[in-house]
Amino acid sequence: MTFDWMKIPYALLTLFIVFNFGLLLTAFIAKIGARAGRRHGIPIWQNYIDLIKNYGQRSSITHGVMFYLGPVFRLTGGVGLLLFVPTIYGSEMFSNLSFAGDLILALYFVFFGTLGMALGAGESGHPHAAIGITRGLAQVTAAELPLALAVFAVALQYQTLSVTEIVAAQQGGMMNWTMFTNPLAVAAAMLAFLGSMMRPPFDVVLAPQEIPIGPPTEYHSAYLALMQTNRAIFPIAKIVIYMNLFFGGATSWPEFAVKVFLIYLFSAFVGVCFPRFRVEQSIRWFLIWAVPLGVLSILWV
Amino acid sequence: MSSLINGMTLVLCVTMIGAALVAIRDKRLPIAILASGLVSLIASILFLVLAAPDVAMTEAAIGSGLTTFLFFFVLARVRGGEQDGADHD
Amino acid sequence: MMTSLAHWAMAAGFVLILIGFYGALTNRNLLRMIVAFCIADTGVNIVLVAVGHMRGRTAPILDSAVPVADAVSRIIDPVPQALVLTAIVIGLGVTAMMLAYALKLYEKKRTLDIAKFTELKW
Amino acid sequence: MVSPLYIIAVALVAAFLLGLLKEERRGLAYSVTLVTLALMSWISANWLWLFISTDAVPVEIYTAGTAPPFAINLRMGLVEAALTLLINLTGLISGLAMKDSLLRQGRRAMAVWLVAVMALSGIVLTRDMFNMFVFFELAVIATAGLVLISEHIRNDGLTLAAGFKYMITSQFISTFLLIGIIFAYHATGTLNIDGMANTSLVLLNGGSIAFFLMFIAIIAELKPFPANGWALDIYESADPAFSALFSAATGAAALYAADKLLLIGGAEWLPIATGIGIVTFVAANLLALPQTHDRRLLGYSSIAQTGLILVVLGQRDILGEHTLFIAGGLLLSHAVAKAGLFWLSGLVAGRELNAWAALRSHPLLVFAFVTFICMLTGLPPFPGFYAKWELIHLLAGEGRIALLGLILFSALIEAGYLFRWFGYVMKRESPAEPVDTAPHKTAAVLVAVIAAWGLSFLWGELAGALFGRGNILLALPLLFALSFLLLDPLPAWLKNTLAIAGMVAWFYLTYTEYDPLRMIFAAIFLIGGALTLLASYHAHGKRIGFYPSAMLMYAGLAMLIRATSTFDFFVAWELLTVGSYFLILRGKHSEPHALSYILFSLGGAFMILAGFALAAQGAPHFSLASLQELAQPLAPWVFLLLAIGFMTKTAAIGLHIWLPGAHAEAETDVSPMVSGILLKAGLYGLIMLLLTMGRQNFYGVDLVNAMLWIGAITALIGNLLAIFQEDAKRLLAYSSIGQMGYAMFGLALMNHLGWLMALMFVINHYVYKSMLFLAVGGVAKRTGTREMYRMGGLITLMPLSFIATLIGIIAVSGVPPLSGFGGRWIFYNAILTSEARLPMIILFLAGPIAFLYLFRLIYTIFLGQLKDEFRRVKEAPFWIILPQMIYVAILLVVAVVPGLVLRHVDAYLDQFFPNGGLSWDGMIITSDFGYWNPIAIMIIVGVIFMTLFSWLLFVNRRAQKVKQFNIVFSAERPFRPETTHFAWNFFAPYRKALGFLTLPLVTLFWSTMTDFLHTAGDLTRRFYTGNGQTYAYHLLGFVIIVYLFGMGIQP
Repeated sequence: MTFDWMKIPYALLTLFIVFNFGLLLTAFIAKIGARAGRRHGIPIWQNYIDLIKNYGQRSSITHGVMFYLGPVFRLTGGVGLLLFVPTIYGSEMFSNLSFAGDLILALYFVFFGTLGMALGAGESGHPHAAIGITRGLAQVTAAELPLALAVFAVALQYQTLSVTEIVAAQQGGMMNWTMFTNPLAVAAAMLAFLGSMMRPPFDVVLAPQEIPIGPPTEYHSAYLALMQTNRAIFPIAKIVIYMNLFFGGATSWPEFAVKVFLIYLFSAFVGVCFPRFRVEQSIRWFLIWAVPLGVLSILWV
Repeated sequence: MSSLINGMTLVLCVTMIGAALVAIRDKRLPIAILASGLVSLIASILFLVLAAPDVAMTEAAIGSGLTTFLFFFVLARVRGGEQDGADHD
Repeated sequence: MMTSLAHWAMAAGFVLILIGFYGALTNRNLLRMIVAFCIADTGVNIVLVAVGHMRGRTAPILDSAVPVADAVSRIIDPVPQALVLTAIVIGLGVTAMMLAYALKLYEKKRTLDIAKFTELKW
Repeated sequence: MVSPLYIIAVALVAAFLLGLLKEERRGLAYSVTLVTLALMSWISANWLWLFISTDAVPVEIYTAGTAPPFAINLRMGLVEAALTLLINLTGLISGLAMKDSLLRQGRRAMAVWLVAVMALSGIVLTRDMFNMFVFFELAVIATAGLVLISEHIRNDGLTLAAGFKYMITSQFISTFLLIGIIFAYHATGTLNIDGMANTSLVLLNGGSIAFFLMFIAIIAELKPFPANGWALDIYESADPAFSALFSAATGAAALYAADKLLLIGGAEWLPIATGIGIVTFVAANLLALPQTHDRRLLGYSSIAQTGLILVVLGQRDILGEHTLFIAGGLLLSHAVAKAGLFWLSGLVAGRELNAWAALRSHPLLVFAFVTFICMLTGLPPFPGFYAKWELIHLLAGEGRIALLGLILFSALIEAGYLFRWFGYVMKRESPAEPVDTAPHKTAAVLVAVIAAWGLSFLWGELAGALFGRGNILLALPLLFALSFLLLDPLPAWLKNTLAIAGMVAWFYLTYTEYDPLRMIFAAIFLIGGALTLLASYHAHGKRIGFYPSAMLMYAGLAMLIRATSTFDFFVAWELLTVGSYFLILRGKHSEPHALSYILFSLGGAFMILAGFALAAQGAPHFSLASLQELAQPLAPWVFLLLAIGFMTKTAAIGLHIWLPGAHAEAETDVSPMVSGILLKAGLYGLIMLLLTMGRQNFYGVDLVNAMLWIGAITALIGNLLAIFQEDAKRLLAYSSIGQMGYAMFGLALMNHLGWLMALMFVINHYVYKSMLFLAVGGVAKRTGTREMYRMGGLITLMPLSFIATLIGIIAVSGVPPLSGFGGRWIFYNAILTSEARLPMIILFLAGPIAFLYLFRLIYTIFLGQLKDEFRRVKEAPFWIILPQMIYVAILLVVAVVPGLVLRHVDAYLDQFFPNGGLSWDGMIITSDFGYWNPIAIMIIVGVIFMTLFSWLLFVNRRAQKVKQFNIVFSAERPFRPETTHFAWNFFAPYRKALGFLTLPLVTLFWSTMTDFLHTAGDLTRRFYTGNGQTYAYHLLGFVIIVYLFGMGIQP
């Protein structure tokens, strides 16, 4: 096998597009959320300002090696996830580095950043960080389950684990989308999606409030900037997977933008409507509402 | 002759059983021991009737004689213990 | 074929055995138990002899009255009687041993009640 | 040849001569006694040699010069020679052991001793019923006399009371016997045993009652349950050397007498003997459970063993010509071990089982103790093992399953109290009184040890001659392991080197024999084992007992993969079980856990034994490969038994409760051995089973499907329990349970990729679990605790341990790019073709839970706040770190080129599952559904990571390390790490949500079971009131019950 070196600049291009799209999209969504709460909200370019500020901050300390590496792990996880999945269907240019592995790789690579982040936050020695991690990990075990079930149902349905092939199978009209061919799986996955977006009612992990708690408690300056970068890329990467699996993928960037926005909006919509769950509540919620859907979807295939 | 012997045997047997009952039921230990000796003695007569003279001799000497002697020998050394276990307390 | 004589003796022997057993099981006094066993022993001996007894034969002693040649058919089977002799001697040994035990046990605990010697159990 | 009559004559003459000696010449009298006993033994030995070396026929000795029925005759044959030798030797050695006591009691006691031994020999030799009665009475009188004479030594009256109870019972017995004899004589006209047998006594008028009376009298001498209270009191109170004779010799003689009686009784009485035997075996073992008095416990065990041998005698209709081999093996095992234990009890001052902890300071005596209990339990290579194997096989062949089950159940209880006792010896506080190491007493014990091993060899040879089995003691790995017993005085590092060299050499010698599947296991067992042993270099001193145990386990493992017949397989299985038990027991607080380990393991082993026996259907030789030829209705049962047996070892849910304690409490370098390596033996067994038997349908249940469910639930519960552990090693142990569940699930998928996944788990689990156990063990060694919340912040102090743990948890969790991901990827591909979707869902739930405990492991130990008391902690010792670093290297290599190993296995699996394999196209691994390129993943992740890392280094170039408390917490700088380290009850919300799944139902079930057995034993034993009269009632009750049963089955 010979490696096509052109894949690298193409991948970087994808990364660049998604990064900017992510920055704008998250700000936009935040603004929608604020408006729903009758507040003015942040300007659309706020994320850029934050990033530049943080990258430029001078006070930089470290609590140790893992603390230092935590954000690197985190961002590697985000970037890797994005690049292991083809972004635009049918485009050689934006199929990224998906030759390295299939759907399973993407699903498991999600944890790469989570784990690294958890380790880094752990070394900061701040109990709030540790508490945030236990909450996050505890919640993710339940939240990932319906997704895993849904993914598996889809894989069974299309008899493949290759993302490209799954998207290919959904071409030719909306009615071919998994959303319509396997609605149960999609429903389960979308509930799981809520859990993974760190938005209400499942945002107890970060628990945004006056005193910051959660894994990033001790992070600041460039560390925080790295994590903010990830916050722009990672959700988009995840949504790309959803889009590819359930919503027919995207054949062009505009289609991509619309679909990603709508999927994102779904979590924002739920977020502004519901209050926050405690961890054990959210675990029960996933097990009671989302998991049965996933189970049904698998049995139904 | 045969009926006489039979009758005598019967009497012997009945007496022997009676003695045996006395031996296990009588409250007084010396009486019990003596009764037991009597059982042996009658048994030895029975042996004679049953044409076993040598057994009869041995039984008379050992069963009723020596054993009874041994009992009294021991009895003399356990004064105070004769009535132990008599009442079901 | 046994005589009725032997039958009675045997019956009496079994009754003695039962009386002996009964006595041994109901009397808690060691000496009384030993007495009871003696009676049972006697009963066993009587049964033994009675079983060996056969009608119309003489004692198993070879003398002028019983020529050696006829011995097998004329005398009573000597084997049971030999057994009884052995049994009587063994019985004496056992009785003596039990009496010795009773004596020692009495010296040790000043009682002859079997129910008092239950330190070893379970 | 010296006439066997001299055995009796010599004893009588000597006893008479002793009476003539002056009371003061005790030394001389003692010498005369010993010489006489030696002479008696020599005569027996001579005869034994004659019968072994030539095909001589048994010799009849006519006492009065005429043949029976006119005179008494004795017989000397192989059995008689062996038994009289056993009796006389026991007499001799017991005489030696009770030297002090005999010298103090004087010549009378010695004379009585001689008479007792003589009488027992007489019981064995005589062929005359009345003569047997006389010998029995002699034995009774001699026994009672000995007790009476020895009274002044103990002077507590207990022995006396026991002796009197014995006399009461024997009065009843002798009455029955005499009446029985006279009527039998009346019916047959002979007193000769063979004569009675020839005239078919039981068929004559009144003959069956006569026989019954004789039979019940002899049986009563065997101390059957429940008519045995008197015997227990004797065992408890008598001099141990006497008890040795009472147990070994009296038991042997009475058993042989029963055997002769059964000759007369014919086939109708065999079931009665069996019934009495099995009831006694089960009840005595049950009653032994609550015992705390050592000698009484041994008494119960003696009674139980006698019951078992009676079962064998009662089963002679199906055992046929093998009865001798089986009964002999059991009897000799029992006699030697029990005599040895009684002699050993003479060395120990206290009478509580705990007091035996005093033995611990004498390795030789501990070895003796181990030898005896293993011999009693019937473990290889002892004769009882061969006997048990044949017995169970023949029973299964004839379909006597209930009996088989009862025997195994009771044997398990017996193993339970014996190994519990061994645990006391090794772990309980040593009492103040030291062990009495008088040479003559120790010598007695050592003679028994030598006899034990000698008999083992002999029985191995016999098994070879009779059944064509190999002599276990000649197996090279076992010999190698046993040789470490002799090497034990050497320093540990030298033994370690030898052990490693031996294992590698064995691998080198045998590696050509393994197919790729076995090669994986061979590599893990041998090379992996050697690698783990590197960690053992850290130990100083001699480490007595470690190497024999460890090498025994490895020997078992090495033999397991080479086994082709069920016999070899089972031998290896038992060896590795016992070896690992000793290893586990070495841990500081591992006593209860080691016990539950050995009990579950032996229970599982018995299942396997029963399965093999059922499968063989009486065939003397059964190869593992023949399992696939089994058909309904047998096959599912065999499958079920074997599967449960193997799942015990892999700690499947329900059978898992032994694992956490056993693995957690083991020593630092033992945990990886028993977790990383030993667990694979169970998987190997399952693989062997599934390869040969495949799917089995059991009353409509697909057993493989059931296994799938069990695997999934095991994975879930194992993982779930792991997250709530505070103890790091327990956490890892529960994680192992979960991992084994995954592997089982993979196997039960019964497709190509499922198996590949299972094998990948086999390899991976070995590597990362060994590594993690070593890392955690090293930390625990330095910090002195395994409680994770006490640690924290150790990353800077123990960086290498941290790296190993980090790599380990990434690998376990299956996060790319490390090798765990390969397992997950294969897993997903495997289940795509499977129909079993529901258990799969459980497995999905189990997957992410692993993150919880893994993060907890690394965070609470290495991250967070460093505690004051650990500020000076150093990195773990070099030898513990070294293997970890090797494992890290292995993990990285396997991550990049998994094909190195998997390719061969994948190709190999094609012959079993031709479809659905992987294709290995250059760097890319492709399945029917997806693809995976490990090298590309590694490079991509590496490049992204390094780029971002450089970027951060660039922007944060002035970052400086701050002090530990440079954080703001509740508007304060914290100053106490204890309150700041968030670690205890780490996943409290999770417990709130899913804690109900972790209710210890299984533990509750098993503890209720054991409590029930204990309580049953405890309540039952209350009816041994200690009252001699009550015992007499028991006897009569027993007689009546047996009579009713006996007459009930007569035609």
